Amino acid sequence: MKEGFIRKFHSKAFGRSLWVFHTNVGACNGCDIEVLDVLTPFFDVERFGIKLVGSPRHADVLLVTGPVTRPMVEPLKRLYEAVPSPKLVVAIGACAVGGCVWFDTYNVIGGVDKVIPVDIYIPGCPPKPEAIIYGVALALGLVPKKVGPAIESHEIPMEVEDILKELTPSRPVALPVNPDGKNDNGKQDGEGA
Amino acid sequence: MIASKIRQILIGKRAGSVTLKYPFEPRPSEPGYRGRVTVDTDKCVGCGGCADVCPARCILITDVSPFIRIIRRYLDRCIHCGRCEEVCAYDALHLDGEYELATTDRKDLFIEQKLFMGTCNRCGRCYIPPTPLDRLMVVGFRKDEDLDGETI
Amino acid sequence: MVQQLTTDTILGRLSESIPVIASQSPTPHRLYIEVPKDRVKEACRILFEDLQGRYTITVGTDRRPVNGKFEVLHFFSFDRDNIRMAVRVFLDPDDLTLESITPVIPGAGWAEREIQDLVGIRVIGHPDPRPLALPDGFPEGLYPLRKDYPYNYQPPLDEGKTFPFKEPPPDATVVTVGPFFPVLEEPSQWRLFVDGEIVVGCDYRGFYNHRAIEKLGDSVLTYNQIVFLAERICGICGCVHSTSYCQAVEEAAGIEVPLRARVIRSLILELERVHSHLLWLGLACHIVGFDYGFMQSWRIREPVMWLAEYLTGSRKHFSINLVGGVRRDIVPDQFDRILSVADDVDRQTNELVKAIQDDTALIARLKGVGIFTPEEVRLSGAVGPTARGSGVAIDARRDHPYAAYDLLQFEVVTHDGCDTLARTLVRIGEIFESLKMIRQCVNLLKDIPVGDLLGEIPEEIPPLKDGMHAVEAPRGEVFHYVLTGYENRPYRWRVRAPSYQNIQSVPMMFKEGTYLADVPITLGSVDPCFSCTERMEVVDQGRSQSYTLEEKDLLRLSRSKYRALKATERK
Amino acid sequence: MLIGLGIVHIVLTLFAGPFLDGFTRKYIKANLAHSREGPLVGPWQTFVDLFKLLGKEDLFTAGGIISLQMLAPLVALSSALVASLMVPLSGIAPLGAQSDMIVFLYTIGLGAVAVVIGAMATGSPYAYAGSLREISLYLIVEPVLMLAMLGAMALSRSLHLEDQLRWHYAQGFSLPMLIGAVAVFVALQAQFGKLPFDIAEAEQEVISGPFIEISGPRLALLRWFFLSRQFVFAGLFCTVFLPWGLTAYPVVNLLITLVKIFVVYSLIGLIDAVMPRVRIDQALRVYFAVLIIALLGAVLAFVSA
Amino acid sequence: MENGLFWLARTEGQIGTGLMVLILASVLVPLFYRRRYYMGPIAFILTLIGSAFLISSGVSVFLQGPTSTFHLHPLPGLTTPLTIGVDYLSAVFLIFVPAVVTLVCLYSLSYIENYKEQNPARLYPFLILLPVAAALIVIAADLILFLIGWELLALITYFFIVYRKEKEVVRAGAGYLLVSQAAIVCLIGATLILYRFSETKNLTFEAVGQTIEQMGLVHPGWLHTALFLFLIGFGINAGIFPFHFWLRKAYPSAPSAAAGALAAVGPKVAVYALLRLYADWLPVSFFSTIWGQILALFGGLSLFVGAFIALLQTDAAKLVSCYITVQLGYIVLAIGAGVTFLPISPPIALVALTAGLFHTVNNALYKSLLFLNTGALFARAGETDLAKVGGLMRVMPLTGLTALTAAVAIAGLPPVNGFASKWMIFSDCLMAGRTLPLFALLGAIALFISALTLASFLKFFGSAFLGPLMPATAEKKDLPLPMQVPQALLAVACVLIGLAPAAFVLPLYQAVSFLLHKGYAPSPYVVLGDSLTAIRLNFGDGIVATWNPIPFLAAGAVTFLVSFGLYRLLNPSRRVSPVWHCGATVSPTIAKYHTHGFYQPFKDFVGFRVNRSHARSHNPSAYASEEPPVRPITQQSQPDRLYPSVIRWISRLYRTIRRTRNGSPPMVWMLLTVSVIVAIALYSALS
Repeated sequence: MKEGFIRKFHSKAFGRSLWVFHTNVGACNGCDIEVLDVLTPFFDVERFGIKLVGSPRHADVLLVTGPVTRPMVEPLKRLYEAVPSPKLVVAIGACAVGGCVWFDTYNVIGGVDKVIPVDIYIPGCPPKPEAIIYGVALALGLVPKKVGPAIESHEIPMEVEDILKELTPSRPVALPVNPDGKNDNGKQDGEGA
Repeated sequence: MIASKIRQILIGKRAGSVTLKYPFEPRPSEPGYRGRVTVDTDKCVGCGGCADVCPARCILITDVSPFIRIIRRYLDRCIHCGRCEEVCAYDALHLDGEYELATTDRKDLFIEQKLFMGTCNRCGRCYIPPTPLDRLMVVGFRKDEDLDGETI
Repeated sequence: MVQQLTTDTILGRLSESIPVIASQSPTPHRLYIEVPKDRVKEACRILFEDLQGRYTITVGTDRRPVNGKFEVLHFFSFDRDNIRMAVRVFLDPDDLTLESITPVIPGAGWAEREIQDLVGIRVIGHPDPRPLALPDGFPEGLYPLRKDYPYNYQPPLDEGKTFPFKEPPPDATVVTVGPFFPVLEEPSQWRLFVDGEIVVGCDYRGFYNHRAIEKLGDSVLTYNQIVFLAERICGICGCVHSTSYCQAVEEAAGIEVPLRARVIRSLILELERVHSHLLWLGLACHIVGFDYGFMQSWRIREPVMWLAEYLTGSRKHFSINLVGGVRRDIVPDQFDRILSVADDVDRQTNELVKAIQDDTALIARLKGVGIFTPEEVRLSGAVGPTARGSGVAIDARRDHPYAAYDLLQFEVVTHDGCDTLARTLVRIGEIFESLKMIRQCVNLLKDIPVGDLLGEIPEEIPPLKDGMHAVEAPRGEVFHYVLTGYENRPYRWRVRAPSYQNIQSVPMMFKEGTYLADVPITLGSVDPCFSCTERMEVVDQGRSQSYTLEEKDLLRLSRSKYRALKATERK
Repeated sequence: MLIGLGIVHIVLTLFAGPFLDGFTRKYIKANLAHSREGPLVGPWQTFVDLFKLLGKEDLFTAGGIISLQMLAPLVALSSALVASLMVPLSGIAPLGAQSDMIVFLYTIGLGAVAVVIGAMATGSPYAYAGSLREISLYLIVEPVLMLAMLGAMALSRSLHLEDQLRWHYAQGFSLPMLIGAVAVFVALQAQFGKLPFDIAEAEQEVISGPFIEISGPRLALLRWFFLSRQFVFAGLFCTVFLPWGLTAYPVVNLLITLVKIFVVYSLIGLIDAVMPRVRIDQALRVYFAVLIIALLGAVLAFVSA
Repeated sequence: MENGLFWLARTEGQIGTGLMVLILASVLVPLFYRRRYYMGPIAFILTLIGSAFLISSGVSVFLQGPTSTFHLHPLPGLTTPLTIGVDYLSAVFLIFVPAVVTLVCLYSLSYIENYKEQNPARLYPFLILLPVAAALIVIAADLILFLIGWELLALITYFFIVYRKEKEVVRAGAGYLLVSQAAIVCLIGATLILYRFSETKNLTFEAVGQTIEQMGLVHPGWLHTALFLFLIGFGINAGIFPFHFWLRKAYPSAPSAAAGALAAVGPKVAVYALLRLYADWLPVSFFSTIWGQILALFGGLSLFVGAFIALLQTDAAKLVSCYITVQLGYIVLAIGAGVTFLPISPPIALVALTAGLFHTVNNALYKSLLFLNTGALFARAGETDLAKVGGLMRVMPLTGLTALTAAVAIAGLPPVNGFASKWMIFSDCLMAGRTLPLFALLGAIALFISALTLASFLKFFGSAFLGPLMPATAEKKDLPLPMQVPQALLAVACVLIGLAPAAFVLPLYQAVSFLLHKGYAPSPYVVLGDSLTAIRLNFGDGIVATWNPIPFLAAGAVTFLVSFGLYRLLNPSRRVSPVWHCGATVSPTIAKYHTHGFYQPFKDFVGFRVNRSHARSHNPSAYASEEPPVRPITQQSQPDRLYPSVIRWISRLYRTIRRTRNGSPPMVWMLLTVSVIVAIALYSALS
């Protein structure tokens, strides 16, 4: 009885009080200011019991902004270890989700999920404070998820199908069309989406 | 000191609670806000103009064969600058005011299009026959660059 | 004092004692002088001490594909006479050494360490030649700035090497204000040597969010793509970087920007200054524990963000600039909203400042903290409110007018308190000045006909042209240097954010008797933006030929689209 | 009867502390000063925080001494609860007959020492900096409380808190007691750890001082210790220094004292909402002045006794 | 003499045999200087036997009542016989002094190994002689034997200090010798004055009492000079305010074990002397109020000065020696209050004297325990400087626990014995303050200083035992058993006395009231309450202050269970993770919080140092390389910065005195002869 009842009651309490630790692992502090903006009177996340704390030991949610630059990989891993166990990681901004404009330069690892497991992704550069609140509400289970993958493909006439069969060798002859000179058949680093 | 404290409390009191009831009531973004990227796949001809101009390089175009072109848009890296919308000659791309894009899985922010590229019999450039009927009739090759890199 | 300067009086003064090899002066406000390698320190000393020039930045470039040499440029600016100049030196690849100018100009400490790290030019006589920008354990001999270094190669780091921090004084405790600190918005590591509560020394290891922006900017992106990259150097002052970059390219390519675009640029810049200073006021109060000030100043600031979203389509990264002009027009029925927001912010800020001004508890935390004398401003090359707080009246808007600032009437707010309180008052004064300027811009826009927003872009931007330009960001003067290149890509692009000089001056502010509790507020008073400081530059002609089926047509197609840009408001 | 009163005291301290803290956080700090909504669950927010912390994982620091880290919060909370048993909230204190003013002062001191030793056991330099600031402040603030109670002792000829309360109620208004009350009220701001003097756990300077390495249930206990210590100090102030409105029935006295405590909490919450944090040396100077006032009160009490 | 066995049953017999065994042991032990291994255990066994006899004699005094004084053969050329008398007060000292010294002897069995280059034969004999000297002083019933005891004690202390043959240790020893001989000279001077003015030319304590009574009427001037000389003599030995400076140099240079034994004997026996002087000999009259207030003032000042000097120390041994002055300040304050109120209101006086005596016993226990802990630091970390030592609790957990108990005891926190005695002193002073406001002020100072003691010993415990473990001491193993057992026993003794204070206070009250055999002494059960554990002070108008540990601990246990229940409510999982340095990795030597930085804002505030000129602003990397050297901070903050003018004058005087002796024996003997000549001249002038 003790386990079931109190633990269930505790998970409800967990929903009502989330202590947040915000870290910037290389961002341009656009998203950091939006994270701080979320605490200010107009958006006031203290309604959900969300409070910014100073030490990772007190944190439940890790708000990570910025593409993980190489010097920040070790500190981020240490930070992830320093947070007590029922914890959430929220990646905020295009940098944290995918690595933004500099996802593949020599000093940037790319998205945060290459270093620590991420639970919620909030894209946008920077995401509006409302978008961040929406992400947190999604974590709290208050709102449904609105986006989904879209795979579109035109139907191909039959005769072109069979022409294709003997034409395409085992490995498709692909010619890079995107400007950054990346040969698509060579793995697009980090893009195994 | 006491006077300034009282004045501060009055400012706080007069402003009253300004908090918006956001997650419980919808809050539309300002008109002209560049939010989610939506692709109208019927209008898109696969010309690659958006891929050329995207600063975040998150639109990748692959020609699997002379007939099939795959356009992959990694919108998790998109910086919502709106350049692709401006450059798209066929108005296939639009950034609407939708900003609630939080997801639990990164694959939700990925759009892949697979286009059948018929060829224009006059200039040989590829285009997609507008109606399904036209597509049925079109047969033919589009002469790509030969493999030593010399363009047509 | 120094008499009225022009480009040729400077050239004359220099050539008296130094054999000047070559000099160009494309416009009366620009001067490039080439000097032999061993006289560089002498030249810089004359410019810095005799002619009272202000040191701006040092740029190292690998010009081997062009003329087989390395090039180093020391930039100086004479604010009183609206002149910017550069001392150019060519070094041949086998003997890559240069005499350091840091003993003469302390502000050049970081710039020279950066060249040493990334271009591989060994600087002799530098007081503190530790690595600056690259991650610990970066392999020796590999210099990302070189041509042969691909932009996305990540060499393996050896774990053993750590950053060589300074030794603390014998009986002081070391407190690491490490990468993750609740007060610093960005990661940077300060090691404070503390005796109990008194700070007796500090050491800085920064460049954690060094995202190799410029290396990206040159090898992959075209001119117009870099505008959006430049904007994302700093989250708060994004538009400043993109405007400064566009103006540098326009100056190099000789593009003439229409008046309406210039006025819109000034208006958006001033809007950004208002929201940045209100943000800083809130953050400073938060650092001092005064959460009331944090909440109220950000409550006042929120309408400014909504206005920006309404005008430009995004709260922070406005993406309003393109090389040659602006993308969106500000149409007459948007004017009344601008004016009403400006009046609201003006009234509420006045009210809040009057309430905070004589709050003795807050004043006690700001007064006499982080003393920074005018002499130290000159030595460290600090800019912006940090300099104006110590009575040094330098402001790029007035000294080197750009965009529409020559048409606007405003006065530069200075304060000679030399401490955090003075810097706070300067920033608050600047908020009111910016609001006045926004109203003047709206009036200007009323009587300028709605017309073309983009200047005439030449078919091919001439290669190897120098372009340097600066914009007064909320934190100080942002400086961009562009060397145009081939294939619609810049050959060399260097960004110097104001925090680059201001952060170097923070250790000077820890005077005797500074308390540990004063460190965050002193650091905050400089309003550091570490992400601006740590972009990265490279030029790479890039043999990775990008081939599109009909690249030329695409370009022509999209360029016609430029012209057909819909000036009217979006639906 | 005393056992029952003891249980009431412990339950009251454990539950009134967080409730009053939640109340000031929502209605005074959020709604009044920061003009924002504040927690939806209202005054119960502190409870929810504490309850959530109880369920979290408990992290011990590898570099420190595990046993002391484990014991510190437990000893701290128990010392605060024992101190609450000595305060005559309803005119009679469960441990009133067995202890006096000096025992009360030292029990509170025991709590502070437990926190400091627990913080130092973790070995983090921030924990050292935070706990040393707390001790430095304790060295200046504790004499203020002691001198004010000295005055009360001189007047009522006994060290027992109950006798002091009864004497003041009987004698009514007296100048030394008023001076003592003013000094203790200013000292309350530091003993509460509320903003102008929350130097020990300043988040921006020493990353929440002694709390930095403590997580999960031990953090809940430590937070509960500070909350119940606040309630005990407020209780002491309201009973010994504002003794008016006592009646014969203990239950009525208890309610009156709770109302007085509520008023004191909201006053201190208001000061906390609009004040910036003061540096440690400025705090010492402020409290030296308050010390002089308390000394004046004590001397006056001795002269007039 | 009756036959052997019956002789042993009586107190005199036990004392005699005890002393005989110890003296024989001190002669026997050095014979084993060749075989070091056997010397330790033999010395310990003999000390144990001797002390057992002394302790049993003390206990039998409490059972059979005080012995009558009996005379030994007078020394040649002296008319007064050497008399011995053991009453309750001396019994108290006879019980705890030998016990502590035995434990220290057990401790030094393995502690001596740390001093490889010295032969233990130079330590054990004096360690064995220490209880003999103390017993001699305590059982003496006439001034001559009394002075012989003091001389023996001074010599033993000197030989303890110069155990290590380093240069500055010898100079410290010479310094101590000079100071102790000055004390002896004062005592001799006072005895001569009393001898001169006593009709019966007899120096037994009863005769001294009568002479003092007569002198009070006839020659008050000479009486006050004699009392003043006595005060200086005992003050120097006790180490209270004006004479405290030698303590900080002498005790730290002695080996910690020896210093522990000394701390439990030297100053405590001086307290016995003060009690004997002011409570026993001085008749209860107007004089006792004057001298009581002087004593209380000296106590208060030594409290204040000792605590502030200790605040600046970063060395463990120096810190603990500074606190001898502070603890003696408490005792002398209590005795002063007692003596002052003897004529005014006996209950307050007797409670004060009992509090002083009780604090003496407690202090002896935890002070020696602290010195033993400092010894443990020296044994494992090689030095006692707190700045270079850290995290030792992980290496030696039991010593850490005992150090924590000692720190809590000296700071006076509730459950432990320090609190009981301090509580009695404070409540007595505050209650006494209502008639004489001076004592209220001194009580307030005492309360504040006890908070300062708490701060200093948190510094001691926090720096040495907590915090990151220094790599040098990381792989050391725990202390050997003979070092751990005495520390554990002393700690357990402290806690036991703390739990049942009344059981220990009642006999002390009886001892003190016996001193006033002339005056009226209210029954202990009225003044102190009747229960075995609770103390309820009642100075005539109702119970004024109460300290009852049992309900306090019961409530503590209940609340501890409540909080443990809360902790286990949702049985949290546990994990150990590294210290959080804001994401960076920092080596422990750097991460240790430097001891000099402890309470720095408080020290600055108290030291009126507003502009700290010695810390230079850090010039940035860009500046030229000539970086001015930053003087190490510890050198600048000398204690004399606290009240500059007075201390500078005293230290200048001290330096001139120090120049007079350069540690060579002829200089010392020359000084001794001069002092003897002065004494004889004084005698002849007076007679």
